[in-house]
Amino acid sequence: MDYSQFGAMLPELIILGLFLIVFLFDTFCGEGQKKMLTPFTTILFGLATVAIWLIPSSGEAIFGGMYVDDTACKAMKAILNIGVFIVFLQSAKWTESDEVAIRKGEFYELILVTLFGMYLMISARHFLLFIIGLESASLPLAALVAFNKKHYESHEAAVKYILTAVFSSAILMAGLSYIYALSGGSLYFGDIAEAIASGSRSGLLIVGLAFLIAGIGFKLSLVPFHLWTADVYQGAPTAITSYLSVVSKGAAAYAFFIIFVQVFGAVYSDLWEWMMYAVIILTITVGNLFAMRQKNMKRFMAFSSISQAGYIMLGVMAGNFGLASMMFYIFVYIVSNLGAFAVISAIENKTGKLSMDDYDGLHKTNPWLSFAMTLAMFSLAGIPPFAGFFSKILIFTSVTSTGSMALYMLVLIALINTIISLYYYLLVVKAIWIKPGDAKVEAFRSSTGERIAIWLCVAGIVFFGLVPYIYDYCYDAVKTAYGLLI
Amino acid sequence: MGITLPILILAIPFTMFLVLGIGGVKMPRKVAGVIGILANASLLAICYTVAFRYFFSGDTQFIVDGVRQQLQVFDVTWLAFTERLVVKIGFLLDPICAMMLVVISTISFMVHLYSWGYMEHEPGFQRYYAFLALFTFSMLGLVVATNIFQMYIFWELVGVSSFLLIGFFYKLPSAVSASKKAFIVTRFADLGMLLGILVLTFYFPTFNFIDITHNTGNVLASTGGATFLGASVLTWALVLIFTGGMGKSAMMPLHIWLPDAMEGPTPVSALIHAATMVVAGVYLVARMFPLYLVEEASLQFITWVGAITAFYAAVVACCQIDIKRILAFSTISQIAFMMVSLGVARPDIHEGLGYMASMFHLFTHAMFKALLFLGAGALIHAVHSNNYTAMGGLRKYMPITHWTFLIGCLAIAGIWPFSGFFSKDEMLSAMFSYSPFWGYWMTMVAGLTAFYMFRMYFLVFWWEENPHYKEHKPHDAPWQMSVPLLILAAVSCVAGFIPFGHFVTWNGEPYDIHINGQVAATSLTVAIIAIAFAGWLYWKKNDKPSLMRQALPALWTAAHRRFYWDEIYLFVTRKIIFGGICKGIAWFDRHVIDATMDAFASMTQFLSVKIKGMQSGSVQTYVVWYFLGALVLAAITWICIL
Amino acid sequence: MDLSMLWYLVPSVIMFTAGVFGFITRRNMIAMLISLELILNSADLNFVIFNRFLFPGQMEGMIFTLFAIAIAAAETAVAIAIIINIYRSLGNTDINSAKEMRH
Amino acid sequence: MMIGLACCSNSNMKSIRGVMVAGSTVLLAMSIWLVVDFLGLRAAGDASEMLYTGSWMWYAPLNIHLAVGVDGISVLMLLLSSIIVFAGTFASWKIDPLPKNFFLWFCLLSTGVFGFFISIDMFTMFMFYEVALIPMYLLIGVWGTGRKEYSAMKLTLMLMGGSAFLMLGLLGIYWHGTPEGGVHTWNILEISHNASIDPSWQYLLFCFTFVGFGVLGAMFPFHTWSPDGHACAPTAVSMLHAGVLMKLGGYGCFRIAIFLLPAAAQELAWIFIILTGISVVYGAFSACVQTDLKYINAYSSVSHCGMVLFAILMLNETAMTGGILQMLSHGLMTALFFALIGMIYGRTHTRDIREMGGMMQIMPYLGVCYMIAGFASLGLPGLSGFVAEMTIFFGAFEHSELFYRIFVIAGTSSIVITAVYILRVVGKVILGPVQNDHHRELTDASWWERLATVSLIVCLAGIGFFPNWLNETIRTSFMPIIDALNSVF
Repeated sequence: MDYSQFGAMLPELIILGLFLIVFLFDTFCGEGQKKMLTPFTTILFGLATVAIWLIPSSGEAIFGGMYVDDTACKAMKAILNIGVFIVFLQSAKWTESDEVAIRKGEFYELILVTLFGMYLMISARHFLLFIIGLESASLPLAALVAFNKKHYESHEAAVKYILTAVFSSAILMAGLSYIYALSGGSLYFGDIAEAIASGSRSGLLIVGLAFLIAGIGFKLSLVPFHLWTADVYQGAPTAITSYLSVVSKGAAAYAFFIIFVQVFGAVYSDLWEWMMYAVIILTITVGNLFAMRQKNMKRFMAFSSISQAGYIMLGVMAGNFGLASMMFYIFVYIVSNLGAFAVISAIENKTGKLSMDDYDGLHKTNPWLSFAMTLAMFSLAGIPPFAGFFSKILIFTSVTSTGSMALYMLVLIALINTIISLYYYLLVVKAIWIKPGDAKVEAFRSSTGERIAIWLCVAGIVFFGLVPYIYDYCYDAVKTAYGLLI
Repeated sequence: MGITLPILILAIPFTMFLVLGIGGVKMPRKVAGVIGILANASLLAICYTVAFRYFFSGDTQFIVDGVRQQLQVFDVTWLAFTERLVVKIGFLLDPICAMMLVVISTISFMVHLYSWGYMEHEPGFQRYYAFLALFTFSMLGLVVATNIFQMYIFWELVGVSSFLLIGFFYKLPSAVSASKKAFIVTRFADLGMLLGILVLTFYFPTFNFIDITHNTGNVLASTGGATFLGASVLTWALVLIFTGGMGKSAMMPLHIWLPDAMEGPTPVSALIHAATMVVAGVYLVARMFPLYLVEEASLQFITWVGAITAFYAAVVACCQIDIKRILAFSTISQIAFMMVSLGVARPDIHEGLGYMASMFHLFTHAMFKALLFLGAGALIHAVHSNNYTAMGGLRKYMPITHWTFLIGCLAIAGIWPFSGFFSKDEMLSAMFSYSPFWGYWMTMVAGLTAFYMFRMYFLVFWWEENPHYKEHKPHDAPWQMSVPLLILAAVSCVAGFIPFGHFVTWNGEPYDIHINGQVAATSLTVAIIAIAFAGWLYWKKNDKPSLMRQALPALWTAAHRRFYWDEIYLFVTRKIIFGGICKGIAWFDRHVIDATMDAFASMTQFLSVKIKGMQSGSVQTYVVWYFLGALVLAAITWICIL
Repeated sequence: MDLSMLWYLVPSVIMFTAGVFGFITRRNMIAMLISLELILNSADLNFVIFNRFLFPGQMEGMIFTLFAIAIAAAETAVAIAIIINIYRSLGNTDINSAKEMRH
Repeated sequence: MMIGLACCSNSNMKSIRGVMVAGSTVLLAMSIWLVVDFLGLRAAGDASEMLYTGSWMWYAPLNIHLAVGVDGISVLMLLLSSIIVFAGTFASWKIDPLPKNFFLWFCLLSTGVFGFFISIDMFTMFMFYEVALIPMYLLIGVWGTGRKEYSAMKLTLMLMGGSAFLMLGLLGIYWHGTPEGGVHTWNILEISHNASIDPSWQYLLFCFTFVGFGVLGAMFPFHTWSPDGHACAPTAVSMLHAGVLMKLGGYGCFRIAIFLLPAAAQELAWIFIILTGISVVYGAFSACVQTDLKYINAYSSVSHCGMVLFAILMLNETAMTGGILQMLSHGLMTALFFALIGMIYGRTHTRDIREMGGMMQIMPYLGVCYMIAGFASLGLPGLSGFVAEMTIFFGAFEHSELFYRIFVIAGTSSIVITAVYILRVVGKVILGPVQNDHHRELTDASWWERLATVSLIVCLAGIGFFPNWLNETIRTSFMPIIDALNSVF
């Protein structure tokens, strides 16, 4: 075999290289340069992001089709990179805090490894590769969740995470084994797709599909596979929470789409459409219902992210057109959610306050943070002229494109749910702007990294709805990769 | 004729309204008064010119071989609903219009002059004149209306100006409530009128009076014999339109606002609630008379309403204490008189004598009723009370008022040679020739009229002197107030000799009027008996009245309380509409509809609390959910698919 | 005598259910981890069986199984590490004591 | 288009009053200029459906354009909005706290309104619609009075609920609006030309869109947000909301629901006629027993806006024209009402009519203005309300079926009830003896308040005296819709 094939997986190589550099730097640099690590990594990663965004995708399938790097995958990776970059920025302050400072190298390395795993998930066209990617994306996260040694919550979150994660991967593999039974002996996506298309609708297949949904739905935290989410988000360090809530979700969503549309597309309408139908409705609704009551901001964001995942999954119901909208939605979701998390972590790093009640009258002391938070909330709630509005409408449009009445009803339910979500997002706005009384958070100046992160997110929220650049990018990527959409 | 004068007729009062209304606050009251009076003088001149030209010039555009023409001097589009339903503002000149121009401008001028003395010391003098101007404008616009919609527009405007003038003393709650009552009752009647117009134009889409009254046949045809709840739609339309008239002219059962309207300044009562606005209903019917002729039933309705009202009002007037109220009820009954005589007018009975007669009475009544009101104003001005109990034996103190008032009473009682005699005689003869029953009925009413007028007259001017004249001595009013009295008295004396039939008839063809001796004799005797009876009772202070009162206490109180109409209305509005419907709906809104909306919210909250057990915090329950979820998903699909 | 595929699948199913049951019922985290291993292994077993009986010509299932075993090992390692952390801070490995965050 | 730019620049302004005043004045001037120019073009014989049309591709894959254009109706609506923004700026002269943010959100709100009226692309229309909705939450929540948090939340959520249905309806129209193989479009005109939505879908979509807009039009039973919302909102916001925002509902109803779905409109109008007919009478009756000035006015708004939808649903030219006239008249009138109530409240610090009285003696100017507004509201000739209501009644009564005519009669009865509750307030608060002695030293209107009120009164009287040019402008603009309706049968 010729090793030139590796050249085709350039994004992975870049991340891997970055990982090595950071690792070596972290290992061999003296105490003096330690503090350089954060800006060093962040800047390098920023460059990597730009690079991945710019370099054209090879578009070829290598290792006998185990791995492809088509335009869509690359676009997705680029979007994820942006997320990670913002996470790095906003966590810069936190990594300097004395309990983390010594171990911050590990933080970056683990994040990079998981990112690498996600790349594999995205590009995998063979279940073995996919599983490897999935696991390498989820196992290091357990370590990251446990990163706050001093905090008990961190440990509890970690144990909850690891146990459920292993359970779900076990279920996933069990499901895979059933699929394998029907696959005609191959684990390549393409072969399985043919086998399924020609094969019969056996109970084995159904159970296999259900387990697959469960297995990947775990990472997307779809209801009822979501229960770990809230606890883990609450316990994990805020940087990790934001990472979990956006980046790993995005990757999983993309992989989910690839697997179900490309592999099981043949049995969409008669088998898993209805499974997803139920799951999506449950996800959106239950997520909203839980979010209504939350007082702890991180937990609140956890449930909101659950219902957002439901909206993301709408894209799965709409074919390739849905994929484009879904990628755009993920991008917007990344900027909005990270914007919110940037504010939360800024306040937490400064004052350690996490309860929504602490945000009362925030605008009196920190007008800019309040402004950013408000925009983020509006965008998450899908209110024009912010990006969230456009992403929501685009995904709804794509879902209704098939014109089946059932999907119209699905959209209607989703729309009605937006009312509930608007309610609890407005609760935050209310706390910030309307609640009487003096501010509980004193005025402070947030660190450079956080400020840059917030600015990036606000810019994304404001501009990338009004300017359709990103959407066109995703659309073209998907179009060149998988052909005509509408 | 040129359009200058007609336009001026509308323009002058409106400009006055704007000038006095906006600039009035700044200008001293003298200036405002002078401006108002001068403007009205010019208005008077113009109106007379127009009227006299119409009647006497003999110009072919006014009269063609003896038949008086209807002439649209101008007619400009104001608002186009559809191609055929176009609202225009115009000036229709015909006999009744010309007559009304004379009446309105005369009385208005008198009142302006009178008010200068009467209202001199009231605050808001300028505002008062502005409102008077507004009223004059609207009333003129009403009478010159070329189409029913223009009439409706100005109908509303007179309503609002009457509202403003009744509520002139806006600090008094009584005045405010009276004005509200007046506006709302008439508004309710106007709703009827609007509906009538809607129905009429739905079948025969035009507003123009001339089109309507000259093509009555087509109107009837256009309805195609459609009926609604038993009556033909045309009858409905006409009766509904007449409802508007009932409201303005205070026919039963919509009369209740007029007595309270006496809360307004007395000159206003003279102008609006005696002479001009309240006869708008009569004018409306007269205006559309040819159409009413088509529907016998509608005329019947008018007759009945008029007759009942006339009697009711006369009876009530006998038992009032407040002299303005007495006059108000007498106004109601007199207008009812006109209504009846319109109702009994038929072309085949003396060429529609009733029509001419009612217009004649409208004219004379305007004069002597204005006279009476202004006289009453003078009295009130002198003794600062509305009740005859505060008066008595005033003839020595205020001679001018006394004599003019007497003339007014004689006129309204229908004593020869005063104007009332002639007009009333025409009306009665019309009624007799239509049906003796109505004839006798209305004669009786005429007798009652004579009685209550002279009851008031004697109680005010004879009876016995009120003790507190000692401390402050009543005296005649200043010249601004006396002059109008004298003028009007003079008119009331001579107006009867006008050959009215030459001017105003239902179809424009003039004819001579002749006294029907038998009718005249009857009514005259009845009147004289009534007056004598009144004199016997009230000439000198005695206890006969109180004895009578004790004889029939129930009747007296009932009549005194106007047979409890107000109470009934209060019950309906307060209890049923406000307490029942409105409160009910408001309650429904808050506790049913709004509650449902809130229920959605609280339901969601409730759910979110209910399902919180799912998030128990223990990994194993999580996994149970997880696993069962996957299995259930699979199971359901399996059951559904295979 | 040669056994049909069913005879091999039965133990794997038993392992699977036993694993799930154990994971749900046992209170000790280590025990839970062991039951997890059972589930994983049953999945691996499936792969092998299907590969052996259905697609004798190919090796995909076998190879997948090898990787899966490695992954399972890694998972166990991480899990053990975290459980040790918990043990440090709680003094026991009872899953019920890790219920701080809820609702 | 110019207006759009104008208010965009406006919305970025920092809120030194001067800037704000300048902005709104420029806005007013521009819209007046626009109206004049528009009439000029029409007079010059430019008979195209929309003028000043422009279209820029936005989201190419979905064929979403930023398409703008105006016809007679939208021009008038723009004029109305700019007048009210102008008056509202003066009415909220002394807003605090955070005047900057207030005016910022206020401008965002007006941006939404203007954008809505000028856009002829369903997507942008919907976007501006929501842009106009959301600032309400903060405006009421932060600067409001009373149970502001509850009311703001309720208002926002109910309106969002409405727009949820609306969104679905629009999506349906988008996907079914073009014949097979055609490129899907959001452009209203193109869709109406295609006229390819099959009836079975039209019925569903009509219900969705009409309910969606109806919620904003305060249609029974979706009106309950309006009393609380108006009662708690600050003056300028009540003005803009009742004056303009509620009109978006009516505007959308005919511009989208009826124009694009004529068959369904013909079939299903009766359902909504019943609902709106109810809300006309219902609102009037429940206004009779309220004791809070703003509640009274809010319920009367329910009644009047019900009248608007009622007229539009009659689907004949005259009635629809009347509906638009009613929009204009009610917009100005209710804005005037809220401005006055705000001024009175600012002085007396109560809105309870039982605690007020004899304002005429204390602040004659405001008293007179209030009476004028009242007369406009109860339809006095010479003011705009009369024109609008009469056009509606006569137009609606043209309807060929007795059923509808009966409803018209029910509707007409509202003019009496209106008189009742208006006079109730006027008699209690404005006239009569002074209720509360330390109201005596209160001052009359200041110059900016006079400016705000006069500008509105002049417009009211203007429409009342010379209605016909408006009438013509609107009538001609309805032609396409009428044609669409006739083309069905």
